[in-house]
Amino acid sequence: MRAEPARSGPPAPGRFVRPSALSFALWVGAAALLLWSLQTAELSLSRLVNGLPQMARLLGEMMPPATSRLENIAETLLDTFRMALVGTLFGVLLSLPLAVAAARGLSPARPVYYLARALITFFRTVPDLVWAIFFVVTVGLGPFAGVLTLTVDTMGYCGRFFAEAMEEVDTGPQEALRTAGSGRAGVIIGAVIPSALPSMIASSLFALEQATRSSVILGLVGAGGIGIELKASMDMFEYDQAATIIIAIFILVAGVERVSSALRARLI
Amino acid sequence: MRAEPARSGPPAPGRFVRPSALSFALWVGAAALLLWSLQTAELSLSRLVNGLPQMARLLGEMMPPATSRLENIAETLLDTFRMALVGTLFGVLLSLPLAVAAARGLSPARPVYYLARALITFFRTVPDLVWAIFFVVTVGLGPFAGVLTLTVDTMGYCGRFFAEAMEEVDTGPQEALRTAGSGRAGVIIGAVIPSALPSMIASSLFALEQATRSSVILGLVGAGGIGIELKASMDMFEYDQAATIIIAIFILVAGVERVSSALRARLI
Amino acid sequence: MAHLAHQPVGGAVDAPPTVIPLASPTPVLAVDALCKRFGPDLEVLSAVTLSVSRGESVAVIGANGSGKSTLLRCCVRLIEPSAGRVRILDTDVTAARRRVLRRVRQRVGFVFQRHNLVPRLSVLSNVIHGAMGRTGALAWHQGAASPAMRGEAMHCLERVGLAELARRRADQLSGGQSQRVAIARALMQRPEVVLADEPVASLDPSAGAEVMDLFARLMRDEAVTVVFTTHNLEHARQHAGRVVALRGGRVSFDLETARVPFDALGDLYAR
Amino acid sequence: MAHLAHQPVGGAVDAPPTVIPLASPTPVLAVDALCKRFGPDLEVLSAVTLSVSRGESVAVIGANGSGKSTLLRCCVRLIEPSAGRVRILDTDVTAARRRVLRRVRQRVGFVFQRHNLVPRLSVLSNVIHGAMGRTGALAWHQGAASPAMRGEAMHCLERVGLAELARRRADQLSGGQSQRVAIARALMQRPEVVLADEPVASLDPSAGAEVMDLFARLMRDEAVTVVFTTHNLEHARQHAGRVVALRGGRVSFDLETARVPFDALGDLYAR
Amino acid sequence: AETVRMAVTDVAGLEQLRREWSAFTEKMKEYTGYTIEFAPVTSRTAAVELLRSENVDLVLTGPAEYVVINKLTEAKPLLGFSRPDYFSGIIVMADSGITAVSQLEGKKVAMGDIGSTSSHLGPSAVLADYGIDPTQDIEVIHTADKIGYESLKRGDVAAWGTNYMSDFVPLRAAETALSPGAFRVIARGPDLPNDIMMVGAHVSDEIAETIRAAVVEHSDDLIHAIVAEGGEENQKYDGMQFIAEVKDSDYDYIRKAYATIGHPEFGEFVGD
Ligand SMILES: Nc1ncnc2c1ncn2[C@@H]1O[C@H](COP(=O)(O)OP(=O)(O)OP(=O)(O)O)[C@@H](O)[C@H]1O
Ligand SMILES: Nc1ncnc2c1ncn2[C@@H]1O[C@H](COP(=O)(O)OP(=O)(O)OP(=O)(O)O)[C@@H](O)[C@H]1O
Ligand SMILES: [Mg+2]
Ligand SMILES: [Mg+2]
Repeated sequence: MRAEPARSGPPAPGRFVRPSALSFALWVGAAALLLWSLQTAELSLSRLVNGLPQMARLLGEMMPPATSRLENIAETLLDTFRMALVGTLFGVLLSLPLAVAAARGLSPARPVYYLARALITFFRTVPDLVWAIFFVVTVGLGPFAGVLTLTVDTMGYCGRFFAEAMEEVDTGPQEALRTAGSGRAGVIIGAVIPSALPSMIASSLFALEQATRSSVILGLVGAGGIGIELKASMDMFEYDQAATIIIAIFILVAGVERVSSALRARLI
Repeated sequence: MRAEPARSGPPAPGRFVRPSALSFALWVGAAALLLWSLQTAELSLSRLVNGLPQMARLLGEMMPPATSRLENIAETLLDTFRMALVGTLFGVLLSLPLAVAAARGLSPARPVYYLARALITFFRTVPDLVWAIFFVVTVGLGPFAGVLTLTVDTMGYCGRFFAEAMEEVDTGPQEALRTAGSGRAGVIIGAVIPSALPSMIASSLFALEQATRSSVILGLVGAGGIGIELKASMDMFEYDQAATIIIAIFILVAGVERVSSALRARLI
Repeated sequence: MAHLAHQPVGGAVDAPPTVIPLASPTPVLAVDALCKRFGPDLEVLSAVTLSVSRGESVAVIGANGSGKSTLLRCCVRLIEPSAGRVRILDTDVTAARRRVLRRVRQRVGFVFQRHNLVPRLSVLSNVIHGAMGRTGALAWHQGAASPAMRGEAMHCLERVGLAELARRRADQLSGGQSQRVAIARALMQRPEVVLADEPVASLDPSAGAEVMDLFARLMRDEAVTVVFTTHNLEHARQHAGRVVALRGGRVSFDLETARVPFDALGDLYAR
Repeated sequence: MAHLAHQPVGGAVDAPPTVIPLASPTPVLAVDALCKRFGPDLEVLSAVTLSVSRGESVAVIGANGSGKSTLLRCCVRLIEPSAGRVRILDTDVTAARRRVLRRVRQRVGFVFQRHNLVPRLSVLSNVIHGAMGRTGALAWHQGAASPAMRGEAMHCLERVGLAELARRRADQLSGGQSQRVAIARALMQRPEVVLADEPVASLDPSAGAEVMDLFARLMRDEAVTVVFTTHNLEHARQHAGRVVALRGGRVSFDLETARVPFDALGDLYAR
Repeated sequence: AETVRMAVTDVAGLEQLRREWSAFTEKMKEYTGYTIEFAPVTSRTAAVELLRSENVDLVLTGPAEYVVINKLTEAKPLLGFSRPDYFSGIIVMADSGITAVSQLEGKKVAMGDIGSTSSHLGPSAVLADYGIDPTQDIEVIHTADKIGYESLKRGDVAAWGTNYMSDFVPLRAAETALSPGAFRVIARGPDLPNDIMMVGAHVSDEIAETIRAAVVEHSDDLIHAIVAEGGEENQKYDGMQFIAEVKDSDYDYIRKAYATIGHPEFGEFVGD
């Protein structure tokens, strides 16, 4: 670069926009809450470092992973994955209209927006156990109840993230379609979804992965699943067995993630 | 519109790009897996519909929500939220560099990318219970162990979604900064993060919300929390009490979501 | 004639006959006292009044930031005007409910300054999007469109000279190619009015001339009304019947092309 | 002279002295047999050879899709060339490792056809980004930059006539304003070479002339080398010392401006 | 003063204590001079590891956990904590035609969490006593109490093995559609061994003795702190009692149950 004498123009505007009194108060409040929270957390680096040998011991007990029931585990994992697949599929399909209703700018009306948002939040807030109870009394024990629970879970997650992905996309193409006289459906399918697709794929496959991992629910409704196997291993202190199951899940999850990544890479 | 006789140009290209043999095989395989999975799910609409009265009965048991311990619940919820806040904060801060390493196009090298991805997946795959045990033997009972568990949870989630948000943003501004001779750090802080920010805020506040909801973890490490209250209510069959707790969590979660939405609306 | 640039002249609906002989009694596009403010102290359009008759061709000129794009966008309510009225094709756009607005927009082809193609879809799909107003959401993708629509879209692409790129993803086009796809999409609407925001800014001279000729043919053969903004005064001179000049959000002049002082527009563009 | 448009003439490094007298022995920018293919059967640049000396001003012209943007982007390796070499300021860009590449890029101001501003940051922050190469990541936001840098950025903005918009968010600019911010950002780099891709396409006539004058002043006063693409032949004629014409990814001609047959370029733009 | 860290795992009947334990710890401080840091830990795995890593000194836990902790750590029993009517039952619907445990063969039976004393080990031991191998002859579904109960009513499971007093009775009492006579208990086990307070191997005998002495001496006071402070609703836990001496062999029933559910490593009788 040349050592050009830096000439200066007219005075630059202020470094920061002066916040309004309200937002200033909000920021201060947030900072105070944070500080107060940090206190309760009883953070201590020395405790963390001193405890590391204990962690190593525990890790040692997980090694080497038990290989005795490998086949069994693989089979259970596949079963779990299949149920997760169905639950997620339904969840994703149902999330699409819900997300449209919950996306600012796409939602047909203000009340619909708030209703859809509340519904999605509700799906997420009610714990899995409660959903599991609901669905067991409704459809009885078995995979169906598990699938329904996973569906609701997925809707609570995908509904929200689909909506946010749709809110975030560039509005240019949407404007173009709207000015061409297209209706809401056309704008969504023609401009919003193609743009939001990579993000939506990521969310969907995350939901699938999540459903597989959190499959303890399936156990609750009597549909078996890898989750209950893992829990049993931990409860019975068979750490090496647990390690094997975790590794198996890891491989599956990493696989799903690679699929997600490959699909997205094609699109981005 | 005018009834203009539609004139036709040269022949249009094929409706669909012919898939390669490999991707055709993959699609067929995926479809087969899906069909097979649908079978095991034992779906039955009639069972669902017939069971609805049962669900209504159960819902009745939750009504009206108990108000006796409202104050207590609010306090516990606030405590939980504060721990969640700290855990999420650390998780988000640690996720940032991890996400950069795990973002295609920003990661310094291929092996780093795979390593970071694997680490993030690992954080997510190892169940909360295992993390909780690890940390509780390392730092002892109490909020600190809970915060560490939540931190790892958040990293497993935010690490991934930050990375994907960074991958998805428009590359134009990044190119501009790179051609201006900026290094990786400059490109990330100057172009990538400002563009990915709405999505990152959504992910972070979702992680916060998730940490509050899934605070059963805190119970695992003896740090109390609303999760354990809810579990106790359910275990004691105090469904009206459980309903109150769920509603309280709902209000908090909806609040966090409104904050997320407001922050994002300012940015988008 | 440089004074013209300073004092708004004619074209206002309240005193049109003296200055511009309107071709038909009911204008295709009538903008009346349109104002647009972004925030409290940023008035981008101030009482813009304008009237365009069927088959007319109007060039809107003005310095960067003078409000040309904002004016066009307000006309189809992509931007909600702060005050004033817009009528297009006998419909009060500013007061229109959603369904009515949709019907008007369908008849107005809009070419965006930034093109606004859907980046991940093919060029052909993007062009077919223009038909969405009349055929519904099925036109979202070339694979789902009817053969007739696909043929028509290819015809539109051919008119802008891009038929051979039909299959290309829209984000892999050069600047000029993407602009021409945007024009083809507007043609696909079978528009009665075309509002084009710098439609030839990225085009090479010959492609630019072709597009301007295309607009001229549309006007002549199909009585399409064309309002376009441009920084190319040569285009304004050759292809517009009338020139509207904006300066700081106000109509600086509104004259038949023959009477525009093209050599003395310094004031219009002065900062 | 229309035949010129058909057969590549001169400018190739292997036979330069006969056609173009190079001003200095080591060219500032030397492109040698550059090829770029997108996919197996889409060759966008075919053996482009070009050499630009210090203080020269070169206009690159050509039809839409002829490869102008691709050429400029290959020069700074925003696009990885398929074959051939590029040297800028004595550095082999095509072979450069990351650190070296960064150092070269720092010295080259690039103006993008699509402007490529960071939409959510202020105009001033976007301009300050130009300084990132020399001052590091701190220049990411105007609030973090040093007073000197902020002053310099305001100066750059003033040069393109936008000082009063320093605070505006970049996505709230008009087309021409955003283009001028992109130019200011390139100036902020204190560049030795400017590669500008249609830098005045969205500018009004007077702003366009000002920017071209600005480039001329940079060349004269600071020996900055400017390569710009344009569809405005008038600009090429007035402001370029040399004109390089691309046709279908090949150099159609490479001539001193005085010898360019501006009135017979039909073939260059023919489809 | 010394601080004693105490973890409480999932001891049925102590929920109120978990919510509001300040009364109990204050009393303990008063009687022992030790500050008791008191924390409920929902996972027994965590509790065991806490003891092993010397992060807690005392664990108050159930019989199943005791057997495990006793096996995996050097921790010693300190005090017993007896509760009335603590036993498991196998419950079927009265109109199901099932009257004997043997009829359950090949059917589904709902139980609670794996390793839970009263809703997994207890029922399994009962079944085994009647000649049904819970790992082979029936399909066990581990689920939440409420789900087990509802599934039983729906007929999705043939029987439900659970804690009779604290799980089944409250649910039956809240039942509106069915009368109590709609259910039938086809088998019940013996009263299960006491809940137990264990002391880690790293804790000095002095501390352990001080605590034991205080608890034994002020037994009524402490129970009052647990039960009465919880309010009206908690009176049903009245009748708890601290037991000063704990015999390890009391827990052999649980050990046998572990063997029954396929975990013989916890089934070996200590001393055999
Ligand atoms: N969303 C917005 N918020 C604030 N100001 C805006 C916004 N959009 C446009 N403006 C301002 O309004 C003015 C007019 O913009 P407009 O895009 O209409 O200009 P234009 O005449 O089309 O200019 P150009 O020739 O550069 O395209 C400009 O000064 C611009 O900065
Ligand atoms: N990523 C890509 N993939 C495939 N083809 C591309 C890609 N980018 C550009 N092209 C094609 O390369 C050719 C040259 O593009 P380029 O952008 O260099 O043209 P240009 O000369 O700058 O045109 P314009 O004047 O329209 O800006 C065009 O035909 C374009 O469609
Ligand atoms: Mg404009
Ligand atoms: Mg270009």
